[in-house]
Amino acid sequence: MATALESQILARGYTYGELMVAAAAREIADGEFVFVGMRLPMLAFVVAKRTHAPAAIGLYENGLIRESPSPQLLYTMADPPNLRGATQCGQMLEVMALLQQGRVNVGFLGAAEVDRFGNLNSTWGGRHGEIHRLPGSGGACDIACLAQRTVVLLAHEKSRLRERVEFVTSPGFGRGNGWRVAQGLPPRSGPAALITTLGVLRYGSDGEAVLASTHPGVAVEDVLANTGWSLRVADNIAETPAPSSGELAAMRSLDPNHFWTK
Amino acid sequence: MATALESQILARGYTYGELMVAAAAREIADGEFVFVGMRLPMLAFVVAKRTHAPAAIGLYENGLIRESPSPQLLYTMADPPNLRGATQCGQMLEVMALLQQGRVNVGFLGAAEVDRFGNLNSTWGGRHGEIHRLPGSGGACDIACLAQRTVVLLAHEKSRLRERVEFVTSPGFGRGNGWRVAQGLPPRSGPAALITTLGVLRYGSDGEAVLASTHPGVAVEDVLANTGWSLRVADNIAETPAPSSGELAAMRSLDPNHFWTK
Amino acid sequence: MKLPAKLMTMPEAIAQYVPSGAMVLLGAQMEQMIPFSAGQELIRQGRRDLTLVGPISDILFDQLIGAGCASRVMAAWVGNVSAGVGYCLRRATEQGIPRRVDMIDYSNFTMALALHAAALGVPFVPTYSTLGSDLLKKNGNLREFVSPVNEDKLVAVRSLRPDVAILHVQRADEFGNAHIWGSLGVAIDGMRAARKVIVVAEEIVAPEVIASDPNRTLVPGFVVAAVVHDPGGAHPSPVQGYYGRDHDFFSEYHAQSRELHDFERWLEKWVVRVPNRTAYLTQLGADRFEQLAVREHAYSAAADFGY
Amino acid sequence: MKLPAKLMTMPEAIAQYVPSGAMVLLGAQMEQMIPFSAGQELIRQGRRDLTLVGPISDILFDQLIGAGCASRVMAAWVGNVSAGVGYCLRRATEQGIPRRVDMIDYSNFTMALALHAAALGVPFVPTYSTLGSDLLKKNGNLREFVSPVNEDKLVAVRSLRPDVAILHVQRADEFGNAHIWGSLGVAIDGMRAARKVIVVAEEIVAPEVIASDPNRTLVPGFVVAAVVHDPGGAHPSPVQGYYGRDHDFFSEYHAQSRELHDFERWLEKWVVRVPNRTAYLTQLGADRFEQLAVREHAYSAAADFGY
Repeated sequence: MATALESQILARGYTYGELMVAAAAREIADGEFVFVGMRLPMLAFVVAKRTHAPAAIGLYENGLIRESPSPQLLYTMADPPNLRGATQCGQMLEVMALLQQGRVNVGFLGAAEVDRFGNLNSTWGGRHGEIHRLPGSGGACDIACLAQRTVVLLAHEKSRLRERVEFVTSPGFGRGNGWRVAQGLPPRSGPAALITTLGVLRYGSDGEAVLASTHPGVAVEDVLANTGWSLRVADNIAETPAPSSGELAAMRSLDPNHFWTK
Repeated sequence: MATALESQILARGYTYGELMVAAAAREIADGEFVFVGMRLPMLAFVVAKRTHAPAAIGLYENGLIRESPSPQLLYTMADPPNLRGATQCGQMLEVMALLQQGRVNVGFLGAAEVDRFGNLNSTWGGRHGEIHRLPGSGGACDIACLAQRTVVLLAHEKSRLRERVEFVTSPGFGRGNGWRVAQGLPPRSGPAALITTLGVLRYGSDGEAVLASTHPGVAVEDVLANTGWSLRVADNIAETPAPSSGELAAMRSLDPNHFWTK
Repeated sequence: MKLPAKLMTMPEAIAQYVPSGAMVLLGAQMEQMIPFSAGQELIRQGRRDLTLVGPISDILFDQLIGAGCASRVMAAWVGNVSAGVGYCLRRATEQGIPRRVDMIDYSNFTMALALHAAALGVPFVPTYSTLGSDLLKKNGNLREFVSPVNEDKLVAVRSLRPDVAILHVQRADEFGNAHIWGSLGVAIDGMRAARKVIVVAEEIVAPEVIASDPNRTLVPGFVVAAVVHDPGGAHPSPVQGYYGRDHDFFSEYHAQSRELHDFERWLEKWVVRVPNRTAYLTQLGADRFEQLAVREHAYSAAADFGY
Repeated sequence: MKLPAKLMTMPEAIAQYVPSGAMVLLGAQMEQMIPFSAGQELIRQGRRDLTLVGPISDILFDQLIGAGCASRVMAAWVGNVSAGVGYCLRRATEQGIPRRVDMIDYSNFTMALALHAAALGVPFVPTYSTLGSDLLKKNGNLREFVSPVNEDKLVAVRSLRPDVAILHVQRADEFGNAHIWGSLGVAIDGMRAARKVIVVAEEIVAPEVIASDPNRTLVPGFVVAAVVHDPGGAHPSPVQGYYGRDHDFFSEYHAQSRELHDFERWLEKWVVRVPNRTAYLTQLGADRFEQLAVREHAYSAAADFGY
C-alpha cells in the first residue's frame, strides 16, 4: 500500500486522496456553515480552516459545532480531540435544526452510487443482478435535502456512476429541472459538485451532471469510459488544480500515514 | 394585617391560608409527580414533602425538577434556593413534555374565576359589566389539559365561583360528562378538587362540582350563599380537617410571617 | 482566526439592533435573569410599537406597556409574579392608557412550542395542550387539526420568529459564546428562533473559560449580534451564583404602579432619569444590593474534557 | 427521603429489564459512549428477536446481528465508522445468515425526531427532510402530509418508544441521576422516549456530586430502572475524560468479521468466553487500555449555584 502511495507521490507530488481532499476543501468559502460528514470531509474541513477559510464553522451530526479545527486526525466526528474546545456540544437535534432552518451553506456526503442527476444511493446497491446491503443514510439524506449546497466524494467507477440508482437514499435533482421544488424541498438546495477520483462534475440548470474538470494526468476519455451514462462535458473544461503546498502541509500534518488520503 | 392573622390564629390555631395549604398538600400522594404552580402550591409541595409524601417529585414550568424540598420560602419557582441541589435544571419544554407524556399525577393551579364544571378563567374577567384584564394562563391551561388530576386554589366569593366563566383559560369538565374526551383531551385528566377559603369542592362523574367539606367554623349555608350557582352538597359532607401540628410546623418554619398563608 | 468582537454598550446595542416595530423576546429564563437593563434602555430610547414576546416576564412587560413602547403582547402571563396583577397592563387593555395593546394569549407550553418550531425550522409543532380552551379559539397561531398518523385531535402551534432575543447570561466571551446555568426556561429555543440575539452578561471572560465547557455553552457566538457587559442588569430578578431576587422591589413596584401618576413618578425615578445600570445601582444603594449578594458559594463538580 | 437503590450487576440488569423481543435503544451518543458491555451481555444471555434502535451504532449492531440477537433494525446507518461496511449486516440481509433481519431505514434526523416526538408525548413531529427520497417511500413511520398552517409539503415522523434505552455515562449516583458531557447525540430524547432506562456508568459518585450541577444532570434518576457500574464498558468507543477510541480494534474487527468463520471465532474470543468487562479488559491487556488513557486533563470552569 505504502509503496503504491509513494509511487503516486513520486509521480505527481500528492495522492488521489489528497487531491480529492484539497478539491473538497476549496468548496468551502470563508465564514460558511459547513455540515461535515464522515471520513474525508472531516479532513477537508480542517484543511479549509487552516488555509483559505479560517472563519468557517463546522457542524457535526453528533451535536457538535466547532470553529477551531481539531488538533489531531479524526477517525470519527466524536473522537475526543473534536469535542475538547468545541464551540458547542449539543444534541443531534440542535445541529439538524440549524440545517433545517437553512443556515448551512454547504454539506459534504459520501455514497456508494450516484446517478446522472446527482441522486445518491447508500442503502441498497445492485451489482450484476446481486443485491448488496450498504450502511445506509446516516445524515446524508438530511444534508442532501436541506443544505444550500451539497458536495459528494466518490471513487469514479462505472458501477458507481450509474444512469439510474436503484434506491434514492439522498435526493439530488431527481429527474431534473424543477423536481426538487415539486417534492417540497427548499428552493435553495441541491448538489453543487461531485468530486471523484478522476475529476470534478458540476450540475447544469437542468440538474444534469457536467464534467467540469479532470484531475492532472486523467484524459476526458478515461472519465467518459468510467461513467455509466453519456456524461456531458463542459465547453470550458479545465484541469483540477493540484493541491497547494499549504493544503498538503495541512493534510500531512494531520494524516502523515494517509489513513484518509490513499 | 398581622393582628387580623393573630386573631385567626388565636381563634383556631391557624390561618385560612394555612388551612388551604394543608388541604392542598394532602392532595399529593407519596411518590407522585407534582406540577407545582405559582404561589401557595410552592408551599404546599414543601409541606407534603416534609410530612406524608417524602418521595414526591416536583416539576416547575421554568424547567426545574426537584426531589428535595427548597430549604427557604419561595416567592417564585426560579428563586435561587429552588435551583441549587435540584434533580435537574432543564428547559421548560422538557418538563412540559413530561406533562404531555401523561407522567404528571397532579397539577396545582390558581385562577380568578371557576364555574360549575371546573372551567377556569384567568384571562378576561367580567364584573358587573366591566371587563378586567387578568394576568393570563401561564402554565395553567397546559396543566389543566394534561395532568392526570388538577387541584385549584381560590378565594371563595360569589363573583369568582360563577355559573359560567366568560373565558375558558383552562378547561375543566367543559359542559359536563364526556366533554373532555370529545375535545381530544387525555382520558385520564381533569379537575379533582377546588380548595377555597370556605371549603373543598370535588367533582361528580357528570363533571359537576360538589361541596365535599366545609372548613371548621363555616356553615354550608355560607358556602352556598357565596357560590354563583346552586351548588350541590355531598350526602357525606365533612369538615375539612384542621392542619396538623406537623403541617403547621413545616409551613411556619418556611413562612413565619404568613407571606403566602394569610 | 479572529472574529469581529461584538462588545458594545447597552445604548449602542439597543440603538443598532432593536428598532421601533420590532418583535422582541424578553424574559426567556422565566423569573431569573430577566434583562431589565435592556428593557429599560428600550424605554429611554423611546421605542414604539414593539411586539413583546415571552412566556412570562414578571414586571418588565408591565413597565414597557406602561411606558407606551408596546402595541402587541404575545405571552402566557403578564403581571407581578410575587405581588399580583400588572396595573399598567390593566390600564392599557381596559382604558387604552397610555395606548391600546393587543393581547395574543398563549399558554407557557404553546409559547415554548412556537419558539421550538422556529428553532427546528418547521412551520408548526403539534400538541394536545389548549384543546377545549378559549386560548385555542382566540389565538390565530393555534389551530386544531387531525394527526396524519392517527385519528387524534391535535393543535398546530405556528412557529414564531422574534426579530431580536435579548438574553441575560452569567458569563460570555467577546464573541458572544455564553454560559447559562440554573433556570433555562425557553432560552435555548428562543435564541435559535430569533433573527438576532443580544447577550447581556454579568461577566465577560476569556474565550478559554467558555470553551472549557462546550456543553454549558447554550448560546453559541455565531447567533449573537451584540454582547453587552452590564453587571446587575437583571435586578430585581435573580442571577444564580451572582445575586438573589429583590422581593421588596417587586412589592414596591406593585404599590407604586397602582395609580397612573405614581407609576409615572416610578418610571421617572427608576428608568428615565437613570442613564445606565451603574447609575441605577447607585440609586438602589450599595447596602441594598449587598443584601442580595451570594452568601454561600456552591460550585459545580468539574467535568473532564481531556483525552 | 431514601429512594430504593438501583445498583446492580450487568447480568442482573440485562436479565431483569431486557427480554427477548424487546425494542432496545443503543448508541444514542453516536460514536462515543456506545454501551458495548451491555450489548455483549445481551449476546451472552442469548436474547432473540430484538429490535435494535439507534441512529448509528458503529460495530455494536453488527455484532448483535451476527450473533443472531436481532430480527429488526431501525437505524440510519449500520457499519464500521472508521473501517467501512458491517459484514454481519451484509450476511444477514443478503443471505439470512445467521438469520433474516428486517431493515427499517431512517436518516439521522428522522431517527432523532422519532425519539423527540415520543419524548414530547405527541404522535409525530414534522420535518422537510426525506422529501423526495426512497426512505420516505419505504419507511412506514415516515408519512408525507400537507402542513395545517401553510401549504407546505411535510413529512410526519411517527413517534418511537423503545422498551429500553441503555446509556453509557461518565458518572452517576446510586439513584440513576447521571452526568453526561461531550457527545450527546440523541441521548436526552432517547432516554425520555424509552419505557425503561439502564444507565451504565464509568464512575458511581455521591449524590452530592451529581446534585452540584443540575444542568449537567441530563439523566434524572426517576426515569432510570437500573444503574450498572462498569468501567471500560464502552471500549472500543471513547468516553470523554476517561479513555480514547481504540481505532485499531475497529480495524481488527473489520478484518476478522469479513468471513463468517472468522467472525464466529472473534465472537467466541471477545464476547462468549469473557464473562464480564473485567475479564474483557484483562484479555485486552493493561498496556493496550493504558494507551487510551487521558494524557492531558481539561477540566470545565466551575458554575456557581450558590445564593
